[in-house]
Amino acid sequence: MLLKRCLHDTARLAARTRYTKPKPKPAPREHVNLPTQRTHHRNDLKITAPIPPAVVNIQCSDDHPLWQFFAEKKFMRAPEDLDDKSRPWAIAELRRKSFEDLHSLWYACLKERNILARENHLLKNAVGGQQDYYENVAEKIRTTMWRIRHVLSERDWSFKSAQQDFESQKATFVQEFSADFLALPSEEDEEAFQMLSRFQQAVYGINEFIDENVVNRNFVDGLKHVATLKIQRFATRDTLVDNFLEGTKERKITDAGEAFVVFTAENTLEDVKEACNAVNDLRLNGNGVSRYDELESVSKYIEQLAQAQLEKST
Amino acid sequence: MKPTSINLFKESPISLLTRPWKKYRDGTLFYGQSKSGNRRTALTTKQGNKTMYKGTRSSGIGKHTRYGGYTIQWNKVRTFVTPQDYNVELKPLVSHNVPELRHNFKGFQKGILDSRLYFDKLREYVKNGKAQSDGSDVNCYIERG
Amino acid sequence: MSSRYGHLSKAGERVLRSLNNTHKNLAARQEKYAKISVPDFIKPALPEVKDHERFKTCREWMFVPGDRVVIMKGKYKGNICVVKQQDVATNGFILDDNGPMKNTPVPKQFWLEGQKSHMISVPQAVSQKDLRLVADIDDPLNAGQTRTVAVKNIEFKGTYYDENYKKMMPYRTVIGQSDLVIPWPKPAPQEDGELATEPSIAKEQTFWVDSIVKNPIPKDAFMTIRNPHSKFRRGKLTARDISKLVAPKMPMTDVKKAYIKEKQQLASRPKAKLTDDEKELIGEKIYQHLKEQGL
Amino acid sequence: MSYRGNWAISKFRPASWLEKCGYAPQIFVFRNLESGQVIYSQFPNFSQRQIERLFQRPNWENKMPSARRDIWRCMCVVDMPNYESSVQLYQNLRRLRYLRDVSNAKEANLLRKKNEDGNVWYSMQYRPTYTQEAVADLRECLLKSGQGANGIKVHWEDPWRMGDKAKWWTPFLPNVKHVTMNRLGNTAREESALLRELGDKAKEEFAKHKEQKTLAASISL
Repeated sequence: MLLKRCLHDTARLAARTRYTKPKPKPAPREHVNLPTQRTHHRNDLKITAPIPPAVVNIQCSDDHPLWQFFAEKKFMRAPEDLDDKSRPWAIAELRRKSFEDLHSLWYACLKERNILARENHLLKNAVGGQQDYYENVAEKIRTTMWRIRHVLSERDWSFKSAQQDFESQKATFVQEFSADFLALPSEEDEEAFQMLSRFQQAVYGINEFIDENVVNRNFVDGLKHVATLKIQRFATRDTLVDNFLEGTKERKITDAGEAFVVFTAENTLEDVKEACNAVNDLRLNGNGVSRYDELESVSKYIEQLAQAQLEKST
Repeated sequence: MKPTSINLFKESPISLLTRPWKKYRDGTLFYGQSKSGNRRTALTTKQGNKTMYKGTRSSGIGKHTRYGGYTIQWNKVRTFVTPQDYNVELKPLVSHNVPELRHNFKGFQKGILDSRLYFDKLREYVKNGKAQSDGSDVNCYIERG
Repeated sequence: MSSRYGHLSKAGERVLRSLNNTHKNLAARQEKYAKISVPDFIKPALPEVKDHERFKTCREWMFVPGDRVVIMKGKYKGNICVVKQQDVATNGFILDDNGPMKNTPVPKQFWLEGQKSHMISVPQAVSQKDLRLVADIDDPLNAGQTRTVAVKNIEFKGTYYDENYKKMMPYRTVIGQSDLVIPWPKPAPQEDGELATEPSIAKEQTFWVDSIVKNPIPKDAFMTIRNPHSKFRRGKLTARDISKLVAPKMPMTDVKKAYIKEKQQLASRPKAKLTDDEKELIGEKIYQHLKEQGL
Repeated sequence: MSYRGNWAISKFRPASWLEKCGYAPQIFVFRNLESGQVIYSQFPNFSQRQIERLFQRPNWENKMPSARRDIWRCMCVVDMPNYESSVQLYQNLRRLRYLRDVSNAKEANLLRKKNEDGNVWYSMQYRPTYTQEAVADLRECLLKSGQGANGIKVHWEDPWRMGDKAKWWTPFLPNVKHVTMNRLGNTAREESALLRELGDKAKEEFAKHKEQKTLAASISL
């Protein structure tokens, strides 16, 4: 081995000639482009344990909408904290509630059932329970909910059947009211006219809010009837109004234009008198509304009235 | 050779067709051999021909257009209409200390659906306006409907 | 976390339910093993009853919490106790400290608050037939004084509105003496629950029938109030459907036609009426006949 | 030849190139929504070639993810003070990935959470450990970035994912700023616009910084 190395060296040296001598080092160059990338990764990098995500970093506002899925901002309520005593709403109690209230109640129920369903799911899965604490309460709320639907449906059916039967009952209903209305003494005028406004809305659909009205045959008939009632109420107190009433056919207002003028008048004697004079003027000028274009002209009047009111408010 | 089963001769096709004692649940006559067969299981997504799509009871709120777009038909989209003025005070249940109100329809043959009852209520409303009825008392347990 | 969706979906429910359906010959054996496997402190004193046999109304229960009863059977015979609780699972009654008790060991993880020893006395449920109601009634001998008696049998008659229970309750009377009413005990007052609406708000009227023209319910709400595709709304046959489903009438055969024609002809023949002479003749004949008979 | 995606961004780019081409001194970290795997990029987007370079030892637990753009979401953006340090950070992150996947794979595997079968914990396709490792790697790199990690800003998509700030970040890297990215609107759809905005801001910052530096240099002269 040693001999071999010795031979190796000496042989090489012996073989070295003028031509095999190493070249001298070249002189350092002047314009050299440095490598574009000179950084390198560090060699002291260590593998570290994974960093698990943390909830502590997250800030949740107290009014976050998703809190609505939690009761008292708790993960889960204990079964003792549940309300197992209360009973569902009775149908009779719901019958006395307006649509808007029932709608709100429906949403209240829905929200509560969402909470209970969440908790029930956790109980059945995360906790591994078999009990029905949450389901029992949810079932009661479900009862309330079907009752709400039942009541609304029932309300609709009763309205529809009553509407059908009203055709035959209308005359007596109107007559009864007229008698009641005219029988009230003059001291109770305010009450009487409130009654009248409820009546016109109930039977003819004449709403106090102008833009909610739908002009149809029933509406125009109502207009005439209400105007007649108004005149009749004041006829006993003033000769002018009485004379005006005498002048009409069968002591009734039959012209839609005239009815509208009287209808829009305030519920005081002076205003009604003024309205009577205006109607008389109309008659003198021959500005009657024919029965065939009553609907169109009344809807035009209503539009004008609405516009006038809008201008007044602005 | 295996002898033919005697049972096959017992029932003629006509007797099979007219036997009235076996029925489906909906009352139609049952003509098959056994009611506990494969026929009564639910259709799965794998059955039917290649155009059959059972659906997942989901989506379907619009239509795929040509070129891969999708137009939403808003009348098919589920919308939740919340009450305009939400009454916060109503809660899903009622206290057990409050008697359950019952309605009594004496004299009204059709109960709540009776038109006469409706007219009576309307008359009362026209006369008294929005007046609370007897049932508004917390201790009231029975009231005219 | 294993996911079970039995509370959300009914898929597979029938199969799972069928696992509980044991053969009637095996039921006794299974019950026996179930009984053995239940630890002593949970084991009910009375056999559990099936769902449809459980008591629901106060007429069935006969006694409610707060009633005084006397035990008629067993070691505790003659003890007067107060009913503490109705045991729904066994149709039994759990009584106060005077009633039957059982001393059983309880493992530590089930210890109640403040418990110091493994042994605990658990009240045992008593069945209805071993109990009699105890009532104070006016003494017929000494007027103005009351006597405590056990009532052999109870009868329920009529109903009235009970202010304490806030509902209609039957009168509980001694059988045969319908005027002797044993009042229901007053229940312990309980606070309103969290989900309970304020009573005055719950009872407030906000709906009045106010129109015969305008529907009180907005039109858009009906899709959710009634299900238009409900299975109970199906099966309305139109005239077209009926004409398709009903088989056409078979044309009549010639024989049938001839038969009907003949029938009509026979029916249209003038009906012969008996004249007075003929009636006379018949009368005569009958008279002769009877005469021959010697009557 | 198979498609290799955007050629311009498919290879390693030095600092001078990044500056010349108008990129900001930033590093982008994207995570896979399906598998939880993470890729690092010098650009606000990524290519198939980058993925191939980064996942050198794919196996059944650490599959080569696809380059579908819809399953990748930006997890965080790291703003560095200058281009050199950003390139250095990128190299360090790549190195750590190499250590985890290839040279020190066994050691890395010991640190992972396991399921009852002894495999890396998963639910369906998802292995949360990869994202968590990426956070740990980023922290390690920032720790070793020198000069107290001054002027470094991390934009997180979700502050939840960075781990407990008080435990892992503030005691060790008090100078690193943590910001939450804008989360209003459809951030998934508008991600490219969001990242571009972040890039523009970072460039402005860098320009300002540079100006200040030259100013300081001129004053000292």
